[in-house]
Amino acid sequence: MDLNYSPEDDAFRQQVRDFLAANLPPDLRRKVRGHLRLGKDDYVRWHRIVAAQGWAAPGWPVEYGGTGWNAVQRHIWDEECALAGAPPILPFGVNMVAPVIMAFGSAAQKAHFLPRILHCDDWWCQGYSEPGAGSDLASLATTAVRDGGHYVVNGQKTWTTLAQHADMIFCLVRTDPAARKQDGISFLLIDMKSPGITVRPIVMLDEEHEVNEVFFDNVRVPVENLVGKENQGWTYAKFLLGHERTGIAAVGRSKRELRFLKALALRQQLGGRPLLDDPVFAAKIAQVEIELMALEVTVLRTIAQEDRAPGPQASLLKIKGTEVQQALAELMVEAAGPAALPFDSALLEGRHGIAHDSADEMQAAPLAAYYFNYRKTSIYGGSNEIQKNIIARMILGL
Amino acid sequence: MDLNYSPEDDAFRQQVRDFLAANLPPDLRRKVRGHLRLGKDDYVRWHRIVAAQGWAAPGWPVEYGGTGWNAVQRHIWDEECALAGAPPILPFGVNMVAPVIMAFGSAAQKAHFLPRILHCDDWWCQGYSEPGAGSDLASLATTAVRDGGHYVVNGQKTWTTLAQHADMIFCLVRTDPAARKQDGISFLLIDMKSPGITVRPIVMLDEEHEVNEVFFDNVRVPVENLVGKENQGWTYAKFLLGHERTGIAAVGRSKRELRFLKALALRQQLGGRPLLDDPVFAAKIAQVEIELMALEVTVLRTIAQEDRAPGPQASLLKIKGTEVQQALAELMVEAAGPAALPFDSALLEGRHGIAHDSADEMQAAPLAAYYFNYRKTSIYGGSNEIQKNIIARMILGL
Amino acid sequence: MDFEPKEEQRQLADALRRWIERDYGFAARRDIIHSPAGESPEAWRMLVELGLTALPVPEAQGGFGGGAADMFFVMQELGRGLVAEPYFATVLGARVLQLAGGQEELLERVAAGEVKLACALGEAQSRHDLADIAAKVSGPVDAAAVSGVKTVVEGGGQADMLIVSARSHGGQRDRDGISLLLVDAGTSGLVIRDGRAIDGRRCAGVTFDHAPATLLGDPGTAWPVLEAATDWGAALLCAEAVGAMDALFGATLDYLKTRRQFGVPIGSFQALQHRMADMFIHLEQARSMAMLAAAKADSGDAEERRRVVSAARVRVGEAARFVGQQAVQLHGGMGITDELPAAHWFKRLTAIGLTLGDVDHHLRRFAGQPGFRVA
Amino acid sequence: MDFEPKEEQRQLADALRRWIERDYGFAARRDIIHSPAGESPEAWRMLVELGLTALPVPEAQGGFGGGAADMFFVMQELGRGLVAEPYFATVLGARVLQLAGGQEELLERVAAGEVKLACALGEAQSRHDLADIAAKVSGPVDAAAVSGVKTVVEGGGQADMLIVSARSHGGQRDRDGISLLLVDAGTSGLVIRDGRAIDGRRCAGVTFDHAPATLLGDPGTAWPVLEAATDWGAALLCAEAVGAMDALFGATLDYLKTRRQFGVPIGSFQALQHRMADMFIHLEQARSMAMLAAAKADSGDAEERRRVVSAARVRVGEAARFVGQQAVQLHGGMGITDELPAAHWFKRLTAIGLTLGDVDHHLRRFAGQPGFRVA
Repeated sequence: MDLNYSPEDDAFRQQVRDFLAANLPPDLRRKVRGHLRLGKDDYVRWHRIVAAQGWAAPGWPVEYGGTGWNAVQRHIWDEECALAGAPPILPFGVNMVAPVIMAFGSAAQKAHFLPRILHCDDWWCQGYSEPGAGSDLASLATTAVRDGGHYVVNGQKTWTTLAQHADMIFCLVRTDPAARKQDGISFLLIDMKSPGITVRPIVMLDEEHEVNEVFFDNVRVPVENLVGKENQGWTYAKFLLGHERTGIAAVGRSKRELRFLKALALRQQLGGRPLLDDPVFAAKIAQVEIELMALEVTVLRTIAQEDRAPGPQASLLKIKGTEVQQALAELMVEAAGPAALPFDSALLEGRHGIAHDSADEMQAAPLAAYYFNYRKTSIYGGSNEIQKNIIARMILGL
Repeated sequence: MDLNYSPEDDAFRQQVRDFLAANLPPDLRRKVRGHLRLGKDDYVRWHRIVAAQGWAAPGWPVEYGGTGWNAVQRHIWDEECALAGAPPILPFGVNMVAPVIMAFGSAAQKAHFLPRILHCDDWWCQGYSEPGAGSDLASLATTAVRDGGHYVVNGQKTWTTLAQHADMIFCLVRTDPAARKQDGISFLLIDMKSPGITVRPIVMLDEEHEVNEVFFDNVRVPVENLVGKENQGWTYAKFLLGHERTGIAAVGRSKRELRFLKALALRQQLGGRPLLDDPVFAAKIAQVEIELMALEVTVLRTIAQEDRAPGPQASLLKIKGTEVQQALAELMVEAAGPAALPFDSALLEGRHGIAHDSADEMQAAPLAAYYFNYRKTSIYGGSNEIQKNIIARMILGL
Repeated sequence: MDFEPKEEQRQLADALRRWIERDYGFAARRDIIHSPAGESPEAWRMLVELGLTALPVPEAQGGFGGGAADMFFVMQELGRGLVAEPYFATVLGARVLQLAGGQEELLERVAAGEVKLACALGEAQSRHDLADIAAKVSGPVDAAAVSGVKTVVEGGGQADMLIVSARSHGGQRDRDGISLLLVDAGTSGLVIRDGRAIDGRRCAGVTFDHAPATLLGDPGTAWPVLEAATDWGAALLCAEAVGAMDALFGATLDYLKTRRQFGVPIGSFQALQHRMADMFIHLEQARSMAMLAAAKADSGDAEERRRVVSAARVRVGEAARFVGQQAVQLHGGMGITDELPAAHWFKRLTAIGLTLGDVDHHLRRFAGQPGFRVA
Repeated sequence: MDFEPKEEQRQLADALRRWIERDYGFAARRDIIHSPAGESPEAWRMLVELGLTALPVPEAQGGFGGGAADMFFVMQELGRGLVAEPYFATVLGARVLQLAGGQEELLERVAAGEVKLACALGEAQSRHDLADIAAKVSGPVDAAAVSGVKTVVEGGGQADMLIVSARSHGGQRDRDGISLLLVDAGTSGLVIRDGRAIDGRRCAGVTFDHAPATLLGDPGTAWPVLEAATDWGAALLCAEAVGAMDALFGATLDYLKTRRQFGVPIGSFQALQHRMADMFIHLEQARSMAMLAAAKADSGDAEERRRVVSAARVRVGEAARFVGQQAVQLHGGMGITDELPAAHWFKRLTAIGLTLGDVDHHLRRFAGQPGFRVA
């Protein structure tokens, strides 16, 4: 048992820090740290900076543009990016559709799509959920009917994150309505500019336009855009679910938010002393900090099984990771107190709407929206209830 | 909306207090308040004092020896007895078998058993649970086969509280093995001195002999001891479940324990000040106190529906009542700290085994056993999980 | 003992609910809270017509002299209906006026619905401690002026008159030295920055720069009035929260019965059933405490009032957090869209939890009462 | 980074587990803890034979020089097997001796299993604050004596030598002025009241009345040693708790798969499945922290050691409470009988939670480290 990073790991971490110090634009860092909203340009700009360094897809095999880092190095990279306040590299291209294309796609698909994903030439979104198929994903109803060299797609996807920016969508569609529900599903890549696609915004409780409904009305998709074999899509989707998921614990991001929370609680006062010195509030922060320490070790234990997929263990990381994130967001609102009440959407979008009286007010204004937004984390990506079902069945054998 | 007791209620409360001040023996009060164990004599002595006053069965109709009190008065009586540290009047006779006998029993049964219950001439115990029939009570397997003027009973009951003292047991037994499981059950009254009955102690985690297994080996029970009709026992058992259950919230007892906890936390020190002044510990006590305040109002709301049976609402009272009781017990152990570690069974039984250094040590010594013992409360009487099933089904319609 | 509404309480609540269902539905409310004004003159007129502005005002000033128990049933309906008009700000102000005395004419106009009030009590540094006041009173008693910055003033941009707390003397967190003053919203020396709050209501930052003001009571002695009035307001918020929770719980129960996954209603899953049972228990315990707070909020026994109101805020706040978060969770993705009322009840419950003291504030206050240490 | 035991760690743990399964099963243990002595000479002999008393002792004193990480795997097995012998008391004493220095010969005898130790640190008023010491040192440095009353001394009645904390100077809760002393259990001026503890182990009250004692280190300077040794002990208790939880969780899982009600295994009920998932998460998070504590418990960086050990005690303590209570609950009536091991793991976990600081104590200590306030 040895819980220390190696000297090589430490050196690597320093290299990452140097890169971030030199290359992360201060305006992006400020937005991320201040809980403001990122626009398409923000994501793309950062992705391309990282891609220019050759680090945009650390999890990929080297031949496709991966970095050759081991699991600990990938963890260090993720952690340092999050700590520095870098925007995330969105997962839909790099971590979701790319591994499926690599494993099951045609040579042409690999040659065309993978470099474009690596360099963020295409913005991808994920077409899985439907109004009637949420937790029960396999009951999806969007159909794709073969018509010569095309599939004709009809139906509706929902909760499609940032589809309003997307060039491409990867979809699970039903190609065999007669088969058992998991068996008739195919995996299609669809150009978002195709005629017949309509994107309708879903405004969320924080009034952000983050997700969408995507409607397909006789959308013609070339058969070349089928990944792998027809009716095998469920297998590919499940392959993806078992893939790299320690990142879901978001330890680095939560460490950054913990720092924000403590800084806030040092500025806020209770009885003339910093709120952080109040024994009751300090105990709450300490409890989350300790949970996060434990989670970090649990992540490292998972990683230490070097390159074995974490499998159902990922459910634990997802549950705890989201619980910690939600607890931090909630404590920020609590620390801000009434100052969290005003809702300033202009500020959230990076504009200056209302004249704020102080920097403190500006720091407090986004927090309630952030708290509301983060309620999604225990719902998306397989709700935490579904994750518990998975633990009970796959790990405990119940 | 008016949440105050009436002047009549207040006068009644004073009358009860006067009775308790004059009649509750100090040694019993000391045992109850100090979390020591009560023996058979303790229960019987107090029951007979109360019976002499005519108050042993406030819930009974006046013609059988009830008091004619309304629901609020019965609540005041229960609360004041608990606050004063009176031993409980055990429910098995007065509150469990008696109402069934009154509603469904023969004239002879009423004439014989009810006065004996009222005056504690018979000690009753309850023969419901079996090793294979806990939450799923209706799957019970103890059989009663008619043989002339007798039933011959074979099988086993378990978790039989204080059966070692019992003169009588009321049992659910299977009289028709062919019927649907709820339909073949009968309600029998059995003399514990009958040949063929063996009582085996089950020692609990606090090393108390509180419950038992009761074995029936060809026990002959006169048919006169069948209550109501053969194979209708399940109906009678359910009738009992719907009966008076606001007492299950144990508000009075928890108020007494809250006082004990505060007194303990005033004596215990943290950093040179009373533990009760520590903000973190004070917040925990305050939270339980507030939960108890809320529970008391919830009980009063239930009672205010004067003499309507609380029905599934009782499940809420059972869950919250036991949660509050368990939280108080746990906080006592926490307040006592290491002083709760020694286990002194002689002291618990009212003898003086080890020489204790101080009154504080003697107050702390029973607390861990009390905490362990009270884990039962969320298990017995229909586990809290079963109560939630009842709420979901009966109140919420899920 | 009686936990049911009296006949006139029931009638008023029913009338209010019918109006909300007819004219203040989800879509109508959405238009109002996204309008530039952020409030609806028609809705206000209706609240006045129903007698709601007159309800808590003494009969001598043309009101109905209703107590907190009467307000309980009104606030419950307003919470259920997510009514976003500046009603609470106005009646809280009326309560201050009544307790402080000497503004009978103004109270009459409030009762008649002619004047809206707002209470400018909090400051940037004060969080939940309303005695933490940096704003200052200057000038002679009969020509006072107020200077300072008040933050998060509910309805501050909609009010005709502001009630302001400011310091006549003493240190920044002293209870001695606090004054309450009345300031005309149209007066000089006043800058009001109106904005939306997270629950769709309006709140404002208000800067006072030697704004002419009328003292309510003797200078520096207002703490007991301020505390009693905000306790009364806190009890009303408990009632509103119970109404909101009740409606949110009902909507969630409906959702569980209709939403199907894996071929069955999701309400058939035991884990969700038990969650609903837990929410039900929270709701009933919160309802009990909100009733108790309503019964004691205008009590003359200040310690008993403080104890019960703070206990209710704690218990209702805990329930609001649990019921709110879990209702959203059980709604799945639908729970976190702006398109269903669920999220709006959740946001209102969150906002209530940040108004007039959070759970920790009231837990500390409860444990700080002298009676708490008596075993 | 490596979370697996080294080969020799694994071998020792395996040997220990095999012995427990063979000779220290549930029935055998029951006889031992209910025997008048409360311990088993045969069991002790076996622990010595396996090298457990030598494990934490430096090689120079005939030990194996094992660190907290080595002890982790041993303590985990002892927790799993509910071994009630006074082993922890002895190795905690050995850690004190090692850190204090100057008792090499005695350490050799401890390593050889010839001497059992106990640490008399707590007093009636001190609760979890081991600096709260009323016991006094008197006499010259080379002929010291101790007077005072120590409570809840684990293994105090079984030990050959007692290590006692007492005050040479300073106020009752000062960290300055604390001394550690060695007292022969057979010496004059000593009254030991041996009794059972709630987990079946032995603990004693010990009264010292001018008992002859040997100072460990300079008078009044022992706090750093006392704190470092008890942190090391606290890390060991985390490992033991994880072993106990692991076993209790496994037993509960088996019970859910075999116990049938309503015609199905009760493990098929989703509410119970989710409870088990929650327990699993607690267990894994606790295991992570126990490992981290083992890695840092003998660290030279005292603040890092304090921070990590207290964090581990908090997280393991919370897990122990949840897993313990829920395991008992899920066992139903069977969980609260003396007849199944479930209740015994629960009781041991409860006792661990009261030893060397409870969750709140360590939470306060964690938040009190200077680094906690650095954002």
